[in-house]
Amino acid sequence: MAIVQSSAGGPAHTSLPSQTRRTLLKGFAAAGAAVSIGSKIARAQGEIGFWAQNLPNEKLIDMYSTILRIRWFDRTLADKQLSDRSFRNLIHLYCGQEAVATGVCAALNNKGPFEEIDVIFGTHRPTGHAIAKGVDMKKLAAEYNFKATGLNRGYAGEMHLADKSVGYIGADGIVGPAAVLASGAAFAFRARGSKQVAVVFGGDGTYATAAFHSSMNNAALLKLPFIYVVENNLYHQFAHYSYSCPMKDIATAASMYRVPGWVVDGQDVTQVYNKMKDAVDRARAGEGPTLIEAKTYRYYAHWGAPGAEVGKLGSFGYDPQAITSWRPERELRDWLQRDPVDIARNTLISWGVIDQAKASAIEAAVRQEVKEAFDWEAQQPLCKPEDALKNVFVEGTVAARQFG
Amino acid sequence: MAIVQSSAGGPAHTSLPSQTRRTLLKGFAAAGAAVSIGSKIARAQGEIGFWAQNLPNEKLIDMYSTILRIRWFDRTLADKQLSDRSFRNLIHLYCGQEAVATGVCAALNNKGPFEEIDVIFGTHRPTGHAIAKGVDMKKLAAEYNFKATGLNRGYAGEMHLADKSVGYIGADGIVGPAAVLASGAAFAFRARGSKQVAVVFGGDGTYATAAFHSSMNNAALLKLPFIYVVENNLYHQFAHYSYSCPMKDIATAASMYRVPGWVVDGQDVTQVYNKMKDAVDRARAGEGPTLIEAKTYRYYAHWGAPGAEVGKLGSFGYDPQAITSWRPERELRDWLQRDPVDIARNTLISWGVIDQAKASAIEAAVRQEVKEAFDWEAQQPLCKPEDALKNVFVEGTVAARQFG
Amino acid sequence: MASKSSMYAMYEAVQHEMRQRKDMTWIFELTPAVASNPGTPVINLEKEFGRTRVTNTGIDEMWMAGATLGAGLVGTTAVTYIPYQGSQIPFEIIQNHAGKLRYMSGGDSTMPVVFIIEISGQSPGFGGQHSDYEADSYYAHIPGVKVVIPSRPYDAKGMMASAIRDPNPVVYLFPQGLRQLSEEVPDEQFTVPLDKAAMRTTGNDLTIVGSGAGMTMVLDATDQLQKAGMKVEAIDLRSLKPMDTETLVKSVQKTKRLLTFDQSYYTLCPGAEVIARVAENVDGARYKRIAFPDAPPPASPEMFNWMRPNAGHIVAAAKKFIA
Amino acid sequence: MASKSSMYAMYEAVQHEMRQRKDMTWIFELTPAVASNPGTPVINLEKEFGRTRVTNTGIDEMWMAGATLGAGLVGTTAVTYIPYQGSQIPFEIIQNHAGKLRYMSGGDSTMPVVFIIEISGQSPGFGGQHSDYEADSYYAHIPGVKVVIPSRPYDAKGMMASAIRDPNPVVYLFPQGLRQLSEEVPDEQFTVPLDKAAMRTTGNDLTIVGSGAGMTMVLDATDQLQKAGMKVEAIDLRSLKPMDTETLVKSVQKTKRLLTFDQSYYTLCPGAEVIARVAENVDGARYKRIAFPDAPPPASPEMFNWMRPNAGHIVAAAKKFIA
Ligand SMILES: Cc1ncc(C[n+]2csc(CCOP(=O)(O)OP(=O)(O)O)c2C)c(N)n1
Ligand SMILES: Cc1ncc(C[n+]2csc(CCOP(=O)(O)OP(=O)(O)O)c2C)c(N)n1
Ligand SMILES: [Mg+2]
Ligand SMILES: [Mg+2]
Repeated sequence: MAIVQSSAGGPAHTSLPSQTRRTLLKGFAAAGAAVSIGSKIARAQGEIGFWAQNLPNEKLIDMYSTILRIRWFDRTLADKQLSDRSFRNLIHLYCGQEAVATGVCAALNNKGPFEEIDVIFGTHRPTGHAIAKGVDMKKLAAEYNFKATGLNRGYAGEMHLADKSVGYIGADGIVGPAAVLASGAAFAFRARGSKQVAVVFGGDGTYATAAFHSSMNNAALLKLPFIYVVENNLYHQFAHYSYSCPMKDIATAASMYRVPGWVVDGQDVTQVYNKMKDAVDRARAGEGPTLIEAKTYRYYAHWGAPGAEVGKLGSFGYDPQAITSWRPERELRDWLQRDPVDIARNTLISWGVIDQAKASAIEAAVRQEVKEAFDWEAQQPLCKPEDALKNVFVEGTVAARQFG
Repeated sequence: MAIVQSSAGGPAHTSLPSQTRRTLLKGFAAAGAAVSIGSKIARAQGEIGFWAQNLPNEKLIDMYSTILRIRWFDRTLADKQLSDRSFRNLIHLYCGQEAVATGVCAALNNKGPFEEIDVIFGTHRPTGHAIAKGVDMKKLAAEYNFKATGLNRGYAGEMHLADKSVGYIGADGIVGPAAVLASGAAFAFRARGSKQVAVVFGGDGTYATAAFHSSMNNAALLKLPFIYVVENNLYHQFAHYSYSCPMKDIATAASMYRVPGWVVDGQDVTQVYNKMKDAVDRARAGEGPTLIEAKTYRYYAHWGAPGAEVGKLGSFGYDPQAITSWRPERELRDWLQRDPVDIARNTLISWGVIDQAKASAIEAAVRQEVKEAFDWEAQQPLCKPEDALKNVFVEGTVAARQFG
Repeated sequence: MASKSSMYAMYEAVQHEMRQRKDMTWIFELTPAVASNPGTPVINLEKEFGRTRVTNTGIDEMWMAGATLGAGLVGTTAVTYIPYQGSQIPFEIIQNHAGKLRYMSGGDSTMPVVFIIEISGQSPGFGGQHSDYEADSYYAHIPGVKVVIPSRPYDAKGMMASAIRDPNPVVYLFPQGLRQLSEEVPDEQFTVPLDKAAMRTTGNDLTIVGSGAGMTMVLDATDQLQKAGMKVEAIDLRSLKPMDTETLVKSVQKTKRLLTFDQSYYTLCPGAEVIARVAENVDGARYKRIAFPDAPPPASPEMFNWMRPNAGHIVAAAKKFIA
Repeated sequence: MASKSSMYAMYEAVQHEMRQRKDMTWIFELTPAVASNPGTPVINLEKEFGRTRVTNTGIDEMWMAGATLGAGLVGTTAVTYIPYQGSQIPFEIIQNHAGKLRYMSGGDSTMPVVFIIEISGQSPGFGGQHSDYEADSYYAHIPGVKVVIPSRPYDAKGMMASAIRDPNPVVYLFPQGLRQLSEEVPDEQFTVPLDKAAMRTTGNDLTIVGSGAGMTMVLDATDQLQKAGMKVEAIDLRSLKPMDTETLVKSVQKTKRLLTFDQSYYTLCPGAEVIARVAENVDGARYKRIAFPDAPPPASPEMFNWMRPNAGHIVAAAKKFIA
């Protein structure tokens, strides 16, 4: 548990509503303890930026709304999986990690021609990455239920989402390779002299894969505009990350490649944004790659919502898949004390960006937006079977072979 | 060329014959500068062992003879490639690196039942590894010329040698994977509670492969009796290792895995032995893996003897393959100043183990031994074509399919 | 004797051999080294044999296969269970090392190892990388490894026992479609040969050849066809390499009609090899192939279920064939 | 117009396309980005286009292929040259990502990339891992990638031009046996289709089908057989996926005799797919396969040269066939 305490060491009271800027700053300090190594490396490079404090109110409100969209979208998925057989989603829920995707994408260009926007490569746990990058929730809901009008016309389902129009190159169901692909995108950006940045989200599980060494080493050698965001939620499937990685902070691995490796409190969107902005600035300035390890946690099981209850956040119950699960219930309860939604809301309130009433109004609007997305999805048509022979290649269709 | 100077920084006079123990120790000190990081890590662990000084004379003489066997065996191969079409060897020459294989294997158990001896996994540059581990030179010469009585019956040629009887699990023509296999051997040793140690030799080129991360990470996680010997001869094929690796000393990569990484002067057999003995002791004591980076150099081209002359050591001339070669002639001349044969001979003489006359007698005997190996080889029969269908599986033969 | 799932039956074979061989190892990843089955004792390899013999580390299938091979090279019988998501990641280790080291060393190296390579269950909804059934052909083209694929719990146990005892590297393909199957399987250890196809039914009208998870559909269709009065010879390949040519040729010499069924992609599916071997040896026979189209599996159940070969496809094709 | 080696002809196509596309990239490893040929200007991609577009790093073929794919995904035309020693290391990247990302994204992703996968020259002396000819079947079973293999300098250039312009990922198999071949190749850019087999000779007695480096032996044997009065239809597959079934079927409908020739291992060699496709569509034809046995290549020249399929084997088999 040492890892958990030190990475989520922020005091529980940071999530109390009646919080003032002063106590919040204490909160940062405490969380700071968690990110010691990361921020030491950062300071050594003179990076003391606390950029979030200078963001315009709309942007801060937008970040808060994004966190809420991800939260309510996935809570809806969880509830539907438990209660609504008409919705056929097979899903790895992102709840608990919202501040990571939101803080990361808030520091990127997400609008504009494909030749100019920044790109992200995601994982099998895609809702947060997709929504934070700007994917339309209606199409997302439809894709999760395999509809012909879904984001990817029903071909993708959950694990293979992609939306070029917002620079979401996509989810990938295989753990690891996306990092190599992302470093290749960065290679292309450098070759064409563009200022674009390529980001890969990878779980703590990706550290052990060949792709980790390959992408970090080559991005370092070629000084590529590449950012590796490790979402360390402590588990790969049912195994604690200490089974996969010999050190406490995966970020320290970056130093081997002479690349900055920063640990950040993944539950606090402003801290994630601060570090990400430094990394993006480095990349655009041609200073090469950065690795950011966000300490975070998933509230549900590795896959789906076993052990969860409709209307309640998180899986506390038994997960039939987790025969060798090492996830103690109290670990989850600890993390719930530092919920990314609460932290973001309290930050904005304490900064005087919004008040409690406005916060509630925003949340109500987001929940309505999510509801409309799923209502829309419910009206959408199923896929035409024969379409399965399309999209193998850009042109034409392949032959049916199942009939002999 | 900073890398070269700092890694081969030993003064040229260490290779002068009239050398005394005192000036030799200066030599160590100077070479010490080259291995700063490695030895700092070592000292931090209280490993100040200068074990070679305590070895019995026979052992020291045996190490010197082994270096000479490798040297003259490969010089013979080089000369034959240039002059004797009846000898059909296709070879990556080891000359210049003799002290690495010799010092490493001198610290291992090379005799005894297969369940007890230490094992090594080698590379496509195998002569040194094979001879140092104890492979018979006659069978080796016959294998290199594809004879039915060769070490591997003519199936292996150069790049796939193996000799279980001495724990030489074998050469492998693919750069990288052998490290993973070796860590698996170490895993088996731990599982069966044996004190055996598994060693992999890997060139500087192996650092960039997936196998490097995979073998180091898993050996560290499971504390395996595994030793990764990086023979950094500065080049992978025609590219300097700085194209492949972002740091000066590959050994520093070990720290990422919380594994000791030591740099050693690969031209000095006693220094290689010292570090290797520390690593072997760690492994047998259950303290886990070690990475040793030996700074060394190959005197010939990457492959074969282009640009060499019969009777002369090293390739100074044009290598038709090396369209983008970065190997300057003066770099080679520098390294020849710190020749592993000279250094070993001078050490033994200055230690009073042998005198100049004895040294010459040993060398003459080795050259005779090598000559006899090749004379024997010349008498050996060629392979029977149909035998090509054997040894695919332990039992039986596979069907011929080339006749239709 | 009790009804056992394929998974449980396979683990029974492994448990038995690990009890015989004190140094035998098992490397797993996300598939716990545990199998349970109604009415039989839980098998927990990790608990019974300890973490030094039964281990999981990170997500690194290349290491799982390479370490298993390395263990075999130093005399340890070793098995690894590669999940389908990583089923092609150790490909080069098996193709260039497991398949070649014995031959290249002129017989010096021995590798008593088993690579259990999962093949996905082809379930609708998971999409391209998690519903694919394709590893069979990739691995069967490799020389120097035996490539087998059980189709039922009995063979899952018997072939695993044989694979572990075989001194050669064995790729044991384990299709997740089998997970649902249960049948009576003896408690004591027994072996099933690694080089013999199994004749599941005999008949003179038509030969149908399949393997692995596809056999369920083949047998279901055969049943329907027999009921319709057609005499079908249903053959389960069981071993893709070596392939039991004799059994195939004998059957088609009799029936003169060969229909192959694969869940693998059409181009270079196992059925292509079956047809080629028979066509080289039998004159005047006729041939048909049913396979998954040359496309990745789509996520949408509507598209996937239409595309995936099934028993109905076999019945229809067989009737056309005979007519 | 001048006589050019396959390597040079291929580099000519690359150079031309890189001049058109200012962002196109080339990742190499140990094969310098340089081609020279008597009487024609040296092509040095690295010098002409600079290190940010033409680059080499360490020994990491997975990165070479994965980075090339990633570049394609963000709109850059990208090519990588994978040496034969690493030809299976990027397998999973091509199988699970290049082949599936467009389909899985419902058409959202486009990958205008070319993976040049070298196949060894099958030279005696190098042994199991450096004389093998096997990648053709592994890659041809993958859906979603086009898999082509030239057999002569003219096609090496024309098919590379087509591959670079094709918006789909293309696996361009490049057998080192071709390095020795030279022929007249136009200086200006031209294309050769990626989905059509080439009829090298026509005749009614026998159809011989080969591909890649094997075509040299096929044409040599065809020559001898024609001289002996046998009318041979020699077909060069050129594209393994998609495979030009129509050309194959038409030919065997006429000749009723099909002999396939592969340097790849017998089991699941391209010839197996050729025979299966024809056998499904032609009745009463006869079939024979010549291929490398299911064994790694031995180092010994005596063993290797006996084992490796050659023109003599074709001539002998053809005569038995007709007799
Ligand atoms: C190469 C590979 N091996 C195994 C799997 C099966 N798998 C899916 S998710 C997962 C765990 C991933 O853990 P992590 O990277 O930490 O991401 P998280 O699930 O925690 O978000 C595994 C092992 C896979 N998808 N790919
Ligand atoms: C995976 C792989 N890629 C490429 C090659 C071709 N190759 C053979 S040796 C070599 C260079 C190896 O360099 P290094 O590891 O430093 O060993 P050295 O030759 O210097 O002894 C290369 C690239 C190979 N054998 N394997
Ligand atoms: Mg995780
Ligand atoms: Mg080297």
